[in-house]
Order: sequence, then structure tokens, then C-alpha cells
Amino acid sequence: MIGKIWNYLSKPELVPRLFAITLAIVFIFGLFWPIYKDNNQLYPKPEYHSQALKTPLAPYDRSIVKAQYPQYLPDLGKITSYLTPIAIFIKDRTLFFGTTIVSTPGGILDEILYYTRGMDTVLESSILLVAFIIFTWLYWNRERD
Amino acid sequence: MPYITYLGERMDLFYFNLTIISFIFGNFVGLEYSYRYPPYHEKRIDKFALISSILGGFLLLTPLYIIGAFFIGFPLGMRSGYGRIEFLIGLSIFVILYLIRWWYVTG
Amino acid sequence: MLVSVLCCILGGIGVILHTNVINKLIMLSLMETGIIGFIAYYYYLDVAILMAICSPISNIIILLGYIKYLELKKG
Amino acid sequence: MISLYVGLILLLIGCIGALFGPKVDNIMIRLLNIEVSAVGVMLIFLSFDETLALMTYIAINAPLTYVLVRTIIKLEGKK
Amino acid sequence: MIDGGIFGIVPFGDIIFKYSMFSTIGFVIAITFTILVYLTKPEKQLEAQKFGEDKLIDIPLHELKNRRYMAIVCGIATAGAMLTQDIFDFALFLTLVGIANIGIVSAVKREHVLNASFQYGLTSIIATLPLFGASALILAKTGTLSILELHHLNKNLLFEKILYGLGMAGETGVAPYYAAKAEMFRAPGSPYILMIHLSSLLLIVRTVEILLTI
Amino acid sequence: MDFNEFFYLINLTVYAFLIGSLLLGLHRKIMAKIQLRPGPPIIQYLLHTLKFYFKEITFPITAGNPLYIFMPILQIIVWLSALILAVKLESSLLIIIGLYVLQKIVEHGCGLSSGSPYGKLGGVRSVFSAAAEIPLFAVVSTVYIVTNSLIISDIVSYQQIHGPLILKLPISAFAFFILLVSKAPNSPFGIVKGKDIVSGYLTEHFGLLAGLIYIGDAIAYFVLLWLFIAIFLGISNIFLALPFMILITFIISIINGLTPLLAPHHSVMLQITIAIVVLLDLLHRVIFL
Amino acid sequence: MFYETVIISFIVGILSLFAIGVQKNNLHALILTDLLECSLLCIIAAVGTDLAEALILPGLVVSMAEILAIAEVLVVREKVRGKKLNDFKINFDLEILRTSPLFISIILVIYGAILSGFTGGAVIASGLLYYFFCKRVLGENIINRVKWVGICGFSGIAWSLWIVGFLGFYLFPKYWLVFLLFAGLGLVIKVCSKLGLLGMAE
Repeated sequence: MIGKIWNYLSKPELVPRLFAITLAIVFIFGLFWPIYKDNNQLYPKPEYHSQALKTPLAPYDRSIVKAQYPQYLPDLGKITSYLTPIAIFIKDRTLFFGTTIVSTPGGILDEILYYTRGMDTVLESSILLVAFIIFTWLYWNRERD
Repeated sequence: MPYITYLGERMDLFYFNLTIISFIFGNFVGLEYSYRYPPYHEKRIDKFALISSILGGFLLLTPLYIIGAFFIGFPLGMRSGYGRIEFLIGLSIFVILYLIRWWYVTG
Repeated sequence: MLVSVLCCILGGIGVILHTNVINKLIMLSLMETGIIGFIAYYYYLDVAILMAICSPISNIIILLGYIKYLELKKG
Repeated sequence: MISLYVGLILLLIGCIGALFGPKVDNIMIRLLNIEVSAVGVMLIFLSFDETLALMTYIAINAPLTYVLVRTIIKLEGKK
Repeated sequence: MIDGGIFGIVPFGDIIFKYSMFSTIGFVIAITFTILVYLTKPEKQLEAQKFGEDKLIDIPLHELKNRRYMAIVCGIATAGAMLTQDIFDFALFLTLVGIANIGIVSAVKREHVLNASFQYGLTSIIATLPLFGASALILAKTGTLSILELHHLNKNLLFEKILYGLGMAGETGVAPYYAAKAEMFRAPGSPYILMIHLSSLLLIVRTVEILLTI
Repeated sequence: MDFNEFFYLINLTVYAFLIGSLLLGLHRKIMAKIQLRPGPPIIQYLLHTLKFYFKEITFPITAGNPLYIFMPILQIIVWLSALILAVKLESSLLIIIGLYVLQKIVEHGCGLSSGSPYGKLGGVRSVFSAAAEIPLFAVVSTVYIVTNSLIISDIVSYQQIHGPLILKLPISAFAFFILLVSKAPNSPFGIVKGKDIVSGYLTEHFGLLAGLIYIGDAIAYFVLLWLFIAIFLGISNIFLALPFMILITFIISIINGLTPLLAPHHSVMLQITIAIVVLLDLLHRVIFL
Repeated sequence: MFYETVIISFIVGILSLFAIGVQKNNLHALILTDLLECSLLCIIAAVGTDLAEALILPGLVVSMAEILAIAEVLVVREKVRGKKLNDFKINFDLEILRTSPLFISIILVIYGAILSGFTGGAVIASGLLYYFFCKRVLGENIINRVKWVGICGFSGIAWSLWIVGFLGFYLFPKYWLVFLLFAGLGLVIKVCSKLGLLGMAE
């Protein structure tokens, strides 16, 4: 009897479904768990939407950044302050293109994405690479045998 | 329990290893010896094994414990049906003597 | 602002309630218009431009996919 | 903070619609209902001032839709 | 004290790679296996035939190359996951291992293997939710992602820890789900499949260490 | 490392190997006596090992080669390092568990790299029964919560003050004991080496390679027994632990002699049940301590 | 603000998890995972710092990449099962498909090149994807194995460029500017070529 149940449970089709239901039950417990946000955060943002129309770097104008390990980062803040020529060109003309300016090399997010958390980006692009290799391989070899 | 056999001398791991090896060797020799007899013959005490066992039980408490291990391993290693009682006799002699010594030294 | 809110909410409900895919797509576009309004309200014009260019792409992909889907169902 | 609440409402509506909405057995309809949730996510990004992430999400949405539509068309259809 | 002494630290910005006794052993094991997998030729499976003689099944070269590549990625990712001292980074390493595992298995053109691979993939997509969700909740609650810092903070993170553990379980396909994994393991090509197993076991140990530390 | 240390390590290895072999031989003898048959002498395991060790080796044509040879060597490496880390350095428990986990890799690798269907089946079953490790991690966590350290020397000194852990953590001790049972030969959980699949992952390893695996197994048995005694009874001296080892071997052989081999699914299910019990215990301790 | 977002995302996550749990059709389950990703992204976004924003991008990419791989595995599984698959060839003549693609894709490519980094890559990719897709719909056969493998190799080189940039930050901190440009360039090329290629796949 128990063996029968176990045999039924071991079918691979059932695994993700069981997992999903387990997870859902755990998440239901999470609704009653105290979830709050500590105010002492790394790399904080200023008050939301407070920078519009005041600075050409709209939501990303940062002067001070608070990093995890200050002792390892004598170079922290260099990338934040750098603007490419294109960015300077745009900055001088309009107030509305802050995101574009920050997205060109230089800026707070590049600081975080490339420098302080560069390893994340390495892994992220590796994941994309691997997924794409799987896709390509399956795509081009589906006609074989 | 560094003083497992010979009181007064600290038991070194190396010598303990030698003891085990000699014990195993005794086992082996006992096995070889007992193959001269027909298989599975209970209720028969082999004199040679008995002597060796008692000797081993005594020797384990002296500085010659390495040889003692050889002798006490001899009856244990014999093929099934042989050497069981001999080994138990030797072992009980050893245990009794050890307890007496322990009581004598501490009390 | 209010217009954007209305566009979004109505568009969202519309997408859910319609059962014809073409109608749903139209409602989806309505909702995306609402979002563009929201983005422009906060003065992030570059994002708004990008949204305006990119959202039709996925709409067209879904539209063509649906046409193919209908073809397959028929044939 | 209207945008946040609108985003949350859209997220929830999209989810409920994708699960229990009318005729969700049809996979195209389900896909479109999920788009509503995606739009809700965009609004939430916007209200937390995460415009770069918003931009990426908008741009990624097209390839993602493409992949899903492609899979649907390959597998669905003639019974 | 969990991991023995610390030998050294390699900083990459906010993400720190720490060489402790524990992580160094894991790292060395993972790297050794990666090299071994690179060198090993896959075994030939003997399969009984209904008619005629038994035949040896060989893995074709194009399949071998792909799977070997995936196995190497998986090994390197496992080695990295041993060292990293950041929760989110570890989650990404886990995901990389998960997707490389799918790559290793999905190259085999057999129905049951592909089916198991798909189900595993679905599980691993589902598992990204608790994994990243838990990291985000931890970030919100404590304001940091670094394990070294979290070690000093005394906050009740039980629910987040459970979520994180479940995410790991889904991503590596652990325990009760091994039933499905065994299905994948029937595929030929032992060194690559061995890599899946090795990575998941090492990652489980590492996750236990992290969950005990924070 | 100076010469004395090195000499000690070699002695320790020899000691562990000899004691482990003798205990495994004793195990076999006691099981035989329980089943009312004359068993082999207790040095039988040692003789087997030596016999295999001096035999000629060949490689099957189906084998995937460096892996096939590397696996027995890995077995030796794993258990030697476990021995040194546990008994000599008294290092972190988690590292030892990590090394124990590699045992699964050995089983799996031996089984799969040979290309033989029996070996493969053994390997697949080994993967299948990996659920046996879950209680282990729960045990480790529970021990950590109680003693606040995972370094074995700390755990031992904790027990010298507060008394043995087996009284405080009976469920964990039971789970660990089940692990010992499943590691011993002929155990009810021994689906990996069950006689229904010839000899599981060992089928295609013969000669020197089998000898190496046997040596590794003996050391493994010693290390696991030592771990149990050190963690739950608080005795870390290898001489003092010896009588307890014999006692535990006795109990294990009685259990193994009296129980039949379980079917794979049932074995895994039983272990998962134990895992759930231990996890609940852990959760209870986390919440209420 | 944080709390509401997280709770709503939890509810969405719970509902979609249950839906996956009771869903028997694999394709539907795959589509529903998209909903899970929405919930995941909202939880991360709710933290609302710059760091959280930097964490969103990996989450986004991971979900996208996994769905890409798993969808193809599903397709191949059905094929191996012996099901007859439809081809993804749409022959449909629409005015917009003739006029718009060139314009939109040029705008997106230029804008993406200005943006650079991962975002720029995604923007360029959507432009290229649209272009290829329209060409395919209009009946031009652009798919070619050699071209495909060549672009893949190119993207791999770009990936290594990015890795060089990343390591350069730590090995030669003096020349950070060069490596910054390396990194941005490598990432944009890599992502755009990868995702843009999808438009070719039929």
C-alpha cells in the first residue's frame, strides 16, 4: 500500500507539481511572518520621484554611496562620477533623459553592476550563454537520429 | 585509557598497532593450525590452544604484551567449532588479572 | 494622471474579460498607453519613448502568432 | 503613490485572470492575461524609481513573448 | 565556528571569495573533478537487443562536446559557489549549476531522459522564486547580503532560511526529488552525469553551512 | 610537518584500517552466529582485502577510463582525509559530512564508469538512496544549535561539562545510528550493494581496485563509529572508544542479522520518514530554544 | 509600501504555484512560470534601493534564459515522442511588416548602442528580433547555419571581452576607464547578438 503510494510519487511528472504545492504552503506561512524593511540599507535611493525636473540625471543623481566593505574600495565612486561625451552632450540639452545618461558607461548602476557586484553580472551573462547554447544545440541537432 | 595492558608504561599508538598486527598474525596461524582437523567439531578442547590462550592472558599484562596478543589470537582464529572455549578462558584470565591489578594499584 | 489610471484599470479588466484575442490585444494597447502616461507624468521621457517603440513589437508578435494559431486550428 | 497601487491591482488582476479568467483553457488567452501582470510589474518598477530595470524589462519582453509564442505554435494546433 | 580557520580572502568589490578550510576542500574537489571530467572518455553502454547480438552504445562526438562543455561549466560554477560569501551571488551560482545540469541531460535524445530533464527544468524555474525572493527579503530585513556581515547580526531569519533551503532543494533537485533525478541518471555518459551529482551534493553541504552561519 | 607528526599519521591510518577490518570481520561473524551457521573467522575481511590487493587487474572495454581508475583512489583519499580531519585535527563536523557525501560520488562513479548494467543499476540506486543524507544535515544543524559550534573538539569539551549529547538529542543520535546501520554490510538499507544486483557498484571493479575500495570501506567504518562516539558519547580518545566500537558493532550486527533487505522504494521511504522526524525535531528546537 | 508590495507578490506567487501544482498540461505550466517571475521581480523591486535595482537585472535574465532553454527542451521532447510539430512559418502580408521594421530596428539599434551595457543589449536585441521576424514572415529565408554559428562565436568573443573588463577592474585599477568601456561594449554585443538571433529561429 505504502509502496504503491511511493511508486506513484516517484514519477517525474509529479515532481514539479509537488514542489510547487509545498512551496505554496510555505509561502502561506510567510504571509503571517513579520516582513519589514530595515532603514539602514546599502546604496540607498533618495525619496522616490523627488529628482524629476531638478537635475538632468533624473532618478540617478548620487553624490554619496554607502558600500558594503569600504576598506576594499579606495576606488569607489570613480565610475559614478564619470560621464561619456555622449552623456555630457545629452545632459547639457535636456532634463528628461536621465536614464539614458546613466545607462551609458559610467554612473551609479554601472558602479554596482560592473564593479562592486561584478561577479553577479558575470554569472548572469554566463547563465544566458549556457541557456543559449542549450537552445542552439537542440535547435540544430533536432533532425539528427 | 592509554594504560590498557601494561600499567606504568604509556601505551603508544605504534606499539598498539604492533599488538594488533601480532594478534592478527596469531589468528592467521591459528586458522592454519586448525585446518588439520575435521570441520566443525565442538566439545573438544585443544591442549595447544588452551596453553597458548592462558599464556597469552598472562603475557598481556607484562611488557611482552605484543607476544601475548599473538598467543591470545591463536585460539580465536581457529576455524568454526574450535577454540571458542579456550579463547574465553584466556580472556577471562586476562580480565580477572587486570581487575585485580587495577584494584591493587588504585585501592 | 487620472486618465492614465483609468486607461490602466479599464484596460486590465478589459484584457481579462474579453475572450476574443484581437479585442484583448486592443485592450492591451490601451493599458500600455496608460503606462506611457504614467511614465511621462514622472518626466522619464526616454523610457516613455522606448516603451512606445517596444510595446508594439510584442503586440505584433502575438498578433501574427494568433493568426498562425487560427490557421492551424482550421486546417 | 497611485502608480504603485495601480501596479499592484494590475498584478493581482492579471494573476487571477490568468488562473480563473474566462476561457483560459485557450493558451493564447492565458498568455495575454499574463501580459497584464507584466504591465503591473512595470508600474511597480516605475513607482520604486527603478527606471533602468524598467527599460530592460520592456526590452526583454519582446524576446520573451517571441519565445513563448513560438513554443505555443510549435506544440499547439492540430489535434 | 563552523568552517575551520580562514586562509585568505579575494575581494571582488562587494562580493568576497573566502578560502576557509571548508571552502578550500570543496573548491579543490570541484576543480579536480572538472579536470577529470575533461579528460575522461565516456563509457560505452552495453544494451541488450531483442534480436541479434547485444550492441555497444557509443556517444556521438557532437553530443559529447556539448555535454562536456556543460559539465565543465557546471564544475567551475560549483567551485565558485564553494567560495563566494554573498547570498545573492550564491543563488546565481546555484542557478547556473541548475541550467548547466539541464544542458548536460537534455542533449540525450531519449524520451524519458528529455522528459525528466524538462520536469527538472520546470522545478528549477519554480525554485528561482524562493531563492531570489529569500535573498531579497534578507536584504530588506538586514540591509546586507554579505554572509560575513550577516554572521554578526542577530535577527530572526527562520522563514527566509526555510525559503532559501527550499530554493536550493529545487535548484539542485535534492532528496525526495531524487526520484526524478534517477530517471535522468539512466542516460549514458557517466562522467557528465557524475558531475550533476557531485555539484548538487557539494552545494547542499555548502547551503547547510550558509544557513547555519547567517 | 615534522617526522613525528608524519609517523603518527601513518600509525593512525594503520590503526584505523586494522580496527575497521577486524570490526567488519566481527560483524560478519556475529551475523553468522545469529543466523545459526558457523561464520568465517574475524580476520576474513582482512584476508579478502589482501587477496584482492595482490591480484592482477584488467580494464573492461566498456569502461570510461581515467574515471574508472580514479574512483577507488578517490575512496581512499576521501576516507584518509576524513580520518585525519576528524581524529587528528578534530576539525569541523560539516567538512566530515561533506567528505562522507563524496562516498555517494564514489558509488555512483564506480557504477557508471564501468558501463556494466549491474554497476549502473547500483549507481542509480545509490543516487536514489541519497535521501539518507538529509537526516545527517538535520543532525548537524541540531548539534550546532545545542552546542553552538561544529568543531569536534568543541563538541567534545561541551559534553565533558554538560554530559553526553545522546541524552539530550536522542532523535538525532538515532538518525546517526541508522546511518551507521545503512553503512554496514548486509544492512536492510543496503540496496546499493544488494545481492539482487550482483554486487552493485563493485561488480566491475576487481583486483587491486577492489582492494583499494575494501581498504577505504574499513577506514570509513572506523571513522563513522568514531564520529558517533565522539559526538554523542563525548569520548574522543581512540583507545577509550574501542570498547564502544565493539559494542556498537555488536548491536548493528544483531539488527542486520535479523532484518531482511528492503525494497529500494521502501528503504528510501523509511529513510525519508526518519529525515522528516529529525527535521521536525530541528524545527522544534529552532523555534523553542 | 514595502509590505504591501511583498504581500501582494506573495499572494500572486501562492496562486500561481497552486495553479502549477494542479496543472496537468506541460505547456500551460511553462507559461504560468512567467507569472512566477513577475512575483519574483516584484519582491526584489520592493526593497527599492539601487542595490535592489542591480539585483533585478540578474533575476530578469535568469528567468528569461531558463524559459528559453526549457521551452526548447519541451519542443524536442514532443518531437522525440513522435508528435508532428508545426513549423513556425507565418505567411502573412501586412502593410506594417513592410514599412516599419527597418525604421524601428535602426532606431532601436542606435539607441541601444548609446545605452550600452545589458539594457542596451536588450534594446538592440528587440530591434533585431523584430527585423528578422518581419523578414521571415514576409517569406525571405534568412536562416543559415554558418551565419548562426558565426554570430554565436562572435557573441562568445564579446563575452570574453566583458570578462577581461571585469578582471581588469581588479588587476589594473589605474586604467578603470578602459575596462569600463570594455565591459559595457562586451555586454551589449553579447546580449544583442544572442537574443537577436532568436528572431531567425523558426
